[in-house]
Amino acid sequence: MEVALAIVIGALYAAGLYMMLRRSMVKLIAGLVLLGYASNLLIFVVSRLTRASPPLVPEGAHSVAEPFADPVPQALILTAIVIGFGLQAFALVLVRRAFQAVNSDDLDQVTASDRPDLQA
Amino acid sequence: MLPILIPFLMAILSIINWGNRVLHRFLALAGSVGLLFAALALLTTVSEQGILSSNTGDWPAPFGIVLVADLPGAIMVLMAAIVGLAVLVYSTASLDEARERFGYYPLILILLMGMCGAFLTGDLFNLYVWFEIMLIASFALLALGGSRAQLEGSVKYFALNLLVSAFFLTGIGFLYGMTGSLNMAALAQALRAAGPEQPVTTVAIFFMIAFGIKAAMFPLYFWLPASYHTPPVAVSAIFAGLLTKVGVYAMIRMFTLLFVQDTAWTHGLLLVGAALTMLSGVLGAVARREIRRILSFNIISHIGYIVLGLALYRPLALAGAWLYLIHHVIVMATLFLVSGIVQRVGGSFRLARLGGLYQRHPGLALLFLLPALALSGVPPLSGFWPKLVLLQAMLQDGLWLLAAIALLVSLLTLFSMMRIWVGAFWSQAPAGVVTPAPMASVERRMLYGPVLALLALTIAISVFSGPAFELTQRAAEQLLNPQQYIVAVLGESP
Amino acid sequence: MNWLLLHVMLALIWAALSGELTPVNVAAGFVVGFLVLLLARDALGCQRYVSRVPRVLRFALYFLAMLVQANLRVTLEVLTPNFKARPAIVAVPLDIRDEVAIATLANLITLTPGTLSLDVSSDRRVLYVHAMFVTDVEAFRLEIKDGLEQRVQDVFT
Amino acid sequence: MTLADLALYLVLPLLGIALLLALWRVLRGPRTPDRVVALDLMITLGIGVIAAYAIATDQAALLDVALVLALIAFLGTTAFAYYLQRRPEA
Amino acid sequence: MLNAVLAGFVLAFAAPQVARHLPRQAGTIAALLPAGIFVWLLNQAEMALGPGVVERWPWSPLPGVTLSFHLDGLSLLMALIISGVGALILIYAGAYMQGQAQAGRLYALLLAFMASMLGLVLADNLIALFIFWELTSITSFLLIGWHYQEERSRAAALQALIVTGGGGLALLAGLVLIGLVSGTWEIAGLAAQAGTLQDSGLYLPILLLLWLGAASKSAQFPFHFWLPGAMVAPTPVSAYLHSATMVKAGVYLLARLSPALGGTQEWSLLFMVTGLVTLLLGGWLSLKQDDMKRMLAYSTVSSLGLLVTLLGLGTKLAAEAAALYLLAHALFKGALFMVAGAIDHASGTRDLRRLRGLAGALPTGALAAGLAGLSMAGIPLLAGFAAKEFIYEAALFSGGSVWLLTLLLLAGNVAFVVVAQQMTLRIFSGASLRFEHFHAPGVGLWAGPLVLGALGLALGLLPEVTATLAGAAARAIYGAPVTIHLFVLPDSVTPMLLLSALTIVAGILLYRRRTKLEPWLNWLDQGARLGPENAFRRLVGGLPRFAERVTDMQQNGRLRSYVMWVVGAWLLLLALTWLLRGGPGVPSDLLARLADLRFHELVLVVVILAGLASVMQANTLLTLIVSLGVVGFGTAIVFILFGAPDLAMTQFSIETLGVILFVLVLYRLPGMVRLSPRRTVLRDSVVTGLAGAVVTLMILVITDVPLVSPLKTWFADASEPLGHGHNVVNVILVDFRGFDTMGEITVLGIAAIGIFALLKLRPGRGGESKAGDGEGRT
Amino acid sequence: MTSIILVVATRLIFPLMLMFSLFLLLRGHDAPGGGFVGGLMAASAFALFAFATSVTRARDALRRSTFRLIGVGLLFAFISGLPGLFAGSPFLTAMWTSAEVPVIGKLSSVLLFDTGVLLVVVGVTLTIVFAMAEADEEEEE
Amino acid sequence: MTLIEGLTALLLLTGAFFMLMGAVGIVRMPDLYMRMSATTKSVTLGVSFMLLAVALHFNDLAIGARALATILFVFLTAPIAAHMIARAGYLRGVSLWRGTISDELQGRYDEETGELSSGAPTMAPPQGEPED
Ligand code: NA
Ligand code: NA
Repeated sequence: MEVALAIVIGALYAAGLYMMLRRSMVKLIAGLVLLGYASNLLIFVVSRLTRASPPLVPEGAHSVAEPFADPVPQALILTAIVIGFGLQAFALVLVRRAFQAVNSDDLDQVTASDRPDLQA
Repeated sequence: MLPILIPFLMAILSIINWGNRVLHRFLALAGSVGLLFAALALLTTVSEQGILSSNTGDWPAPFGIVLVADLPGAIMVLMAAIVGLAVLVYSTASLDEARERFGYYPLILILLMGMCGAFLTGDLFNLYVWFEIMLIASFALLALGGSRAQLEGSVKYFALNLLVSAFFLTGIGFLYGMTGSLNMAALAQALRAAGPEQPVTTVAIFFMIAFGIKAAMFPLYFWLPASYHTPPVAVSAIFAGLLTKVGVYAMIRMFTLLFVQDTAWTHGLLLVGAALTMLSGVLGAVARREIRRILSFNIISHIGYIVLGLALYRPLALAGAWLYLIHHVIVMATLFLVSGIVQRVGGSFRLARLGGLYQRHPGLALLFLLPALALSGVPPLSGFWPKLVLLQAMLQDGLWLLAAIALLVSLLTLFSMMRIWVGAFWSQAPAGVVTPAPMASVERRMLYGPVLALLALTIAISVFSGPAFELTQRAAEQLLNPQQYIVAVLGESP
Repeated sequence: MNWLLLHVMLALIWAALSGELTPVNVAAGFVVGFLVLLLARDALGCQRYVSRVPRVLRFALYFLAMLVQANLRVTLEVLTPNFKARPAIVAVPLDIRDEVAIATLANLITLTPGTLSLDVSSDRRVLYVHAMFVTDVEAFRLEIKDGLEQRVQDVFT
Repeated sequence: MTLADLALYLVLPLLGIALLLALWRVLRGPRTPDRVVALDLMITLGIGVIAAYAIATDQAALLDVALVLALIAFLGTTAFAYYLQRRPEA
Repeated sequence: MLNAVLAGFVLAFAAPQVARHLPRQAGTIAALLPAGIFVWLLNQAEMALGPGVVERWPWSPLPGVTLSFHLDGLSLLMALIISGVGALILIYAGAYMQGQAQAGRLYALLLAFMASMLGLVLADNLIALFIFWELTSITSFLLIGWHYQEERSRAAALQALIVTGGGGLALLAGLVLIGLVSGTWEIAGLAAQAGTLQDSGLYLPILLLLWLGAASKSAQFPFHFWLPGAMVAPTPVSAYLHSATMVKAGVYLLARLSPALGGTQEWSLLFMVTGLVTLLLGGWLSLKQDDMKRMLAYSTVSSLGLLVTLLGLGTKLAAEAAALYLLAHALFKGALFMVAGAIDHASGTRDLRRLRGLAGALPTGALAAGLAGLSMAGIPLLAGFAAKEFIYEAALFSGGSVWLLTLLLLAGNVAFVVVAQQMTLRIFSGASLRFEHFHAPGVGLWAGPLVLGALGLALGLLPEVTATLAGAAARAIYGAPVTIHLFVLPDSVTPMLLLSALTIVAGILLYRRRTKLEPWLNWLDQGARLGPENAFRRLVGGLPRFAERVTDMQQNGRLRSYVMWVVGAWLLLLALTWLLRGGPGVPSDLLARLADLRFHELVLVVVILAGLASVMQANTLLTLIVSLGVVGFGTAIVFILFGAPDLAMTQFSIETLGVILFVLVLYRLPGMVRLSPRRTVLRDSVVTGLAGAVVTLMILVITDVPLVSPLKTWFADASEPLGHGHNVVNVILVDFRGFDTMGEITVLGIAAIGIFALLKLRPGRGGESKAGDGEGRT
Repeated sequence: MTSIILVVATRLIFPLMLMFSLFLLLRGHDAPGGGFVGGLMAASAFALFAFATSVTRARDALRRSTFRLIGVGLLFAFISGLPGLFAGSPFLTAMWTSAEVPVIGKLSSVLLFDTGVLLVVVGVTLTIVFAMAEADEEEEE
Repeated sequence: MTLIEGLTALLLLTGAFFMLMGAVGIVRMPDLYMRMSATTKSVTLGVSFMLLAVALHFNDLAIGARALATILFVFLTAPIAAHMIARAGYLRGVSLWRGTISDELQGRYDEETGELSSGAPTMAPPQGEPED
């Protein structure tokens, strides 16, 4: 499964970046979301996969019996997911406000802050 | 610990008492004063006792999250505290009521907390968390107010900075997948022991890109000039002074502690990057005709200088880089704050619409001129010393072209800054520009006070460049002797 | 509802007495508990509860049967190559007035043979239902009214 | 054949095929409500997958996920519906 | 000496206050400081002429930096000029600026400049010297831009700053190289390292860098143009900075370093050629100027060229000549500038064509100008005469192409004679003109030129004093003991005397026929002056345009182009690394590793990939959201299958919440733009496909070897006994790595604040704009 | 445009979700769950309530300002780190009481921390959802 | 194989079968409403069977309770979700299959207020619209 997931992750990266290269603000966010999935899955896979053995200490035991899934990447991904959620939520609202300001979803219209001299 | 907790607590209290402007102001000022004292105490302790490390939750390293205060970190915490305080005082006079009501102060506090966390953490993933804290706080500060320019700038800022997050996380994943560690000291050990089958250098490239974007290196800096000139000046100031430095700081950490397997290659790449960054940044500064945009591009070119110090990878250069870092934090913050006053008294940031300030506000002229010259590296001001040190380092290594570029950049910086001087202070204001109402004395005090304080600090660094250099030299030694760091974190016998 | 609580307690006690809190034991506990309540209904004054339990159970069984039947029919429809379906949207006038009852009815309709509650009119007098197998609209209306609506009304009174 | 094998080699593939069918509808549409329904179906199928997988691997802890999934999926579908009916016709 | 320098800076800050309270006397009061320094210097003269006075201040541990001063013959001569002329200039400025509001600022800047210049000549440390060097550039910049309301002034100031500042940076590099090569940063110790320096492979670069610094500062060809331009400054400034002192800094530097670096062929060639070209160019261009100040400025350029030639020559005689000329020139040129200023002040014009017969109206001026002019022309009895004698002597005994050199020097000196006549005969003689608003200048404006002119005479009459002073300087330049023998009047006819006479005669003839030279001079002007200046103008003017083009090309406002830069840079770096440093390796047994894939897992992979394809194809918002949902759902199922129920839960919940937000926020947006042409799509696909492949490869390589994670086992063992929890992930989250979680919820909290503010705080709803609130663009 | 069917169902689902949220919080230390998912569950409950009725009513049902929830949640997390600090250990050192409370289990600073997480998540999610829904309504006018 | 195990297997298989049928339904049915009719039921039933199987398999109160709770939730939410989507679809004008024999909802919605009347139709039927 590692191989298959490696391909999936590569595809996620590719698709995420591809979406970021589009002109639409909404697609931009979609791209960021995909990159989020990609990096989370990557951490998960790179830390090696273990089928179906969550890192739970059985009742009465003091430790988890091998084999079990590495809990560390899980904790990291959890944090990353949540943080990513906060950022994405903000980004969404930002895009909508930007849309209202520019009156377009086209990122190529969002140029005023770089090219001052065009406006002066 | 305290540098993180003090602003955090004040921010929490502010959020609980949402909407109470006066209380927010008070909490923010109290928090930043507290932060300043804590930072001073930390620096003193670290300077006297060496590297400190504290295990959060009392879990032993490398299992729990470790906070490590070495000299480089402690110095940066102090910088954050200083600029934070100055900006907050300035904000009390410069900020509109609406922004104050909508959480400006807690956001700044959290930003400061995030920086201190990033400077102090000894855990790679925790560093990511601090980065995100800073990122979200800076998003919010950047967009707070919601003018079109702000929103447009924010879109680019967030898009490219989220790209950083992806790269950073990917890099962390790779490192964990190779070593099973997150603790930076443990990672350093593991990577030193890593066999040739481990693609360490490739992973280093991921981090180089991630922090290259953060630090605003060529060709990854585009978000910066697109956004830094859009928010209120106080926000610009703290961004300009501190935020990009966190990226540089992280870059230096990574490439002194973790990725030193193939310095000839990685640091060579950084060297090229630094040179291109300097050049393209300063060209941008020359191209623009709006004060904050010029300053923004100058941030980039000078980031190049700092990275250069890292890329040369020797004690002298790193000491110079760190001195440059200190100088640049303060001077950039000063210049942005001054640009705010210029806008306040002149009515604009655009050179074409400014003029005559030399005559009407000679004091302000001096307040601009000194940091501007310092930024350009005019001796004996603060920017000169690190430039001198770096120049020596470059010439010692026989990097003629690089030295030439560095000097050219220095000249062009001067040129760009003097264009501001000529355009805003010397030239006549165009007809039809309405002069804004004069300032009340409280406003004046709150605006000029922080600028004067920062300027005094600039001059202090200029005059006492010696002690400052000694300090950064020690900091550089710590950076180049990771063993110290590793022992401080993991104990004598890891 | 106090009686339900008592019933649950009885079931749990039974399960505990049997030594292990397993679903099977709890289920047995419920049966036993019902018997106890049935026997003691005059003493306790829980006649209404006791009489309602079978009605609810009966309803549940009826419903389950319909559900299975519906599924089989849909399965058949899904698997056969050409559609025999005659779909329609039918307005079913409502007699029940209680909000909860209406909602329950609507949901049950959705869950049963080829039907789907679309909406309730703003004055809550008509339920609009989409159905897959309608030969006669009026017959369908009656089927709903006499079947499900009636039973729901029983349970809710 | 043990129960676990049954779940793993018969039930899960069945559900997998079901998932693919639902996916086809998600991709095919034609209208947004169709996609939403199909996505909702996929989530419910997910609950089934969890149940089967819990039996196959003897991991009861997975059931909590199923519960969360059931509750949360409903909210998502509601939100979609909320949107679908609010958006002006055009 | 530190005190003297510091006093200058401190007083500079006080000057505006003084000027506010005592507007009339401020200039004179300010002059007290240089006067005091002058007296102190005279006091120290004996020591300075002997062993020299050294002062060392421990200042900085920065490599190479000490604050050390050294007063020897050369620095004494310069310091005396600086403080002496400085005192006179301040008095002059007091009169010149009478009644002007900003006079205080001028005094301040002049004092600051004086202090910088003093520091420059007294410094004994290479870096310290450079610091003062740059300070003179900055003060000069501010002084040239004095009439900042005028575009001309601003441009001239910027021009001077860029030229001298750029040169300064080259100098810095040169100085650092000197320090690195020689191992010493103290100038006094450099001479001992002359061998090391001159044998070093870096000698030539050092020389060239030095040349850049000195030539730009001392207005040598091709950097000479900034100096005439600088004449837009008030006359006191021109007289002080741009004739007597600052422009000598480059010359001083060469003089100072010639013991260590001079004496080689490269040195001579470089500086003699530069000096001679400048001498002739400046001298002959001065002939066609109608503006008094510009004429003097060109003449100054020429004089500086002369000095550089002498230093390039590097003989003992040349050193003597240079020292003498340095002194004489400071006196007569300073005086002439001040005369020009006084005339301008009185008549309102500096145009030579409009000035005639002023002797009657300005007798004192005529006297001062006469004295200075005679010295300049090299008439016996005056300081300039002796200097010219030595110059010719140095040329005649130079040992190289004697006649060529002599001829060229003669040609240059002739021009000085012409200028001297212009400043005396042409203005003061003849029938007097009438001026509308003529007011005779007071004593303050005449004191300076008169004193300087008289000093020129005095030094001519007191040859011992002159010889001692110049001799000590020459010693420092030559690097070996030097004794100068001077006479009041020549006692025999020497070749030098004949050449002097020839110079004067030729000068007089040329003055009479100067109009005939006009076309020829115009050609010279076009080629030599406007050439470099135009090049500079084009450079400085074109630079912003070029910068703008480059910047706009990169900073084009299109986010996708920025993203492309990032991805491109990343791939490029990886490609380079893999090509030049070896790739990440090749994963082994891919097929074997792929074989354990189960059917439901394959289904999952298909689901995710199909979702992805749908995301990329989506052209409506909702399709996009639903497709994203599919991908997220698939990810969550992966978490379930591989033992991460907590992750799956969180992923599902976040996913759903994300959908809700997406829908709530975006549903008002119209359909998405789909504008990319096929080529862009293709390019993007290739690039991003490569990026994805890189990631895939990295994962495969890294997972190829087993991972031994100390963390994994430690957490699994510690969770229950130490963390009191059975769910290891949760224990990590809230306890082992609770700090992360604290950060995580902080992020969430801040996101909420940000979103709230974004939605509720709109422009126009907030308060009014305050400082730095952004330009009111909406 | 609300549906009576949804409104009625919400009355039942809302408390169930809240209950399940607490369940996830308390059991999180031993089984999948925890403050974060618990918080999301609680927030979902209120969000559902808002969809079924209105934001105003949902706000009323919450009875606290969302910012206060965030602040208090963060404060909980902060305070949970203090006991260790006062006891001379580093920040966030876990403190467990020996008292076993029924249902909840052992009281600890860790539970306080997780509760803080829950409150923050609820506050944040609802701040966002409410603000968006309100902005939406505003724009509709 | 014990009785319990056999029952579990049966439930599991039946459940999976019904779920598959639901998926087939959503692919095969010609319009939105019929798709929903086909899937909501079978999937609800299928998932319930599977959860029952889980409860039986583990035979643990806590697990069983959670399985039952999940079933309860599914039963509670599935029809509501279906109703919400179907209604939204109708409001957006998702057209009915051409074989539909009658539409008594036609024209009952007030476009202005969104009120749904119980009386006679007053307005034109909603038209199918192109892909949204
Ligand atoms: Na800009
Ligand atoms: Na201007």
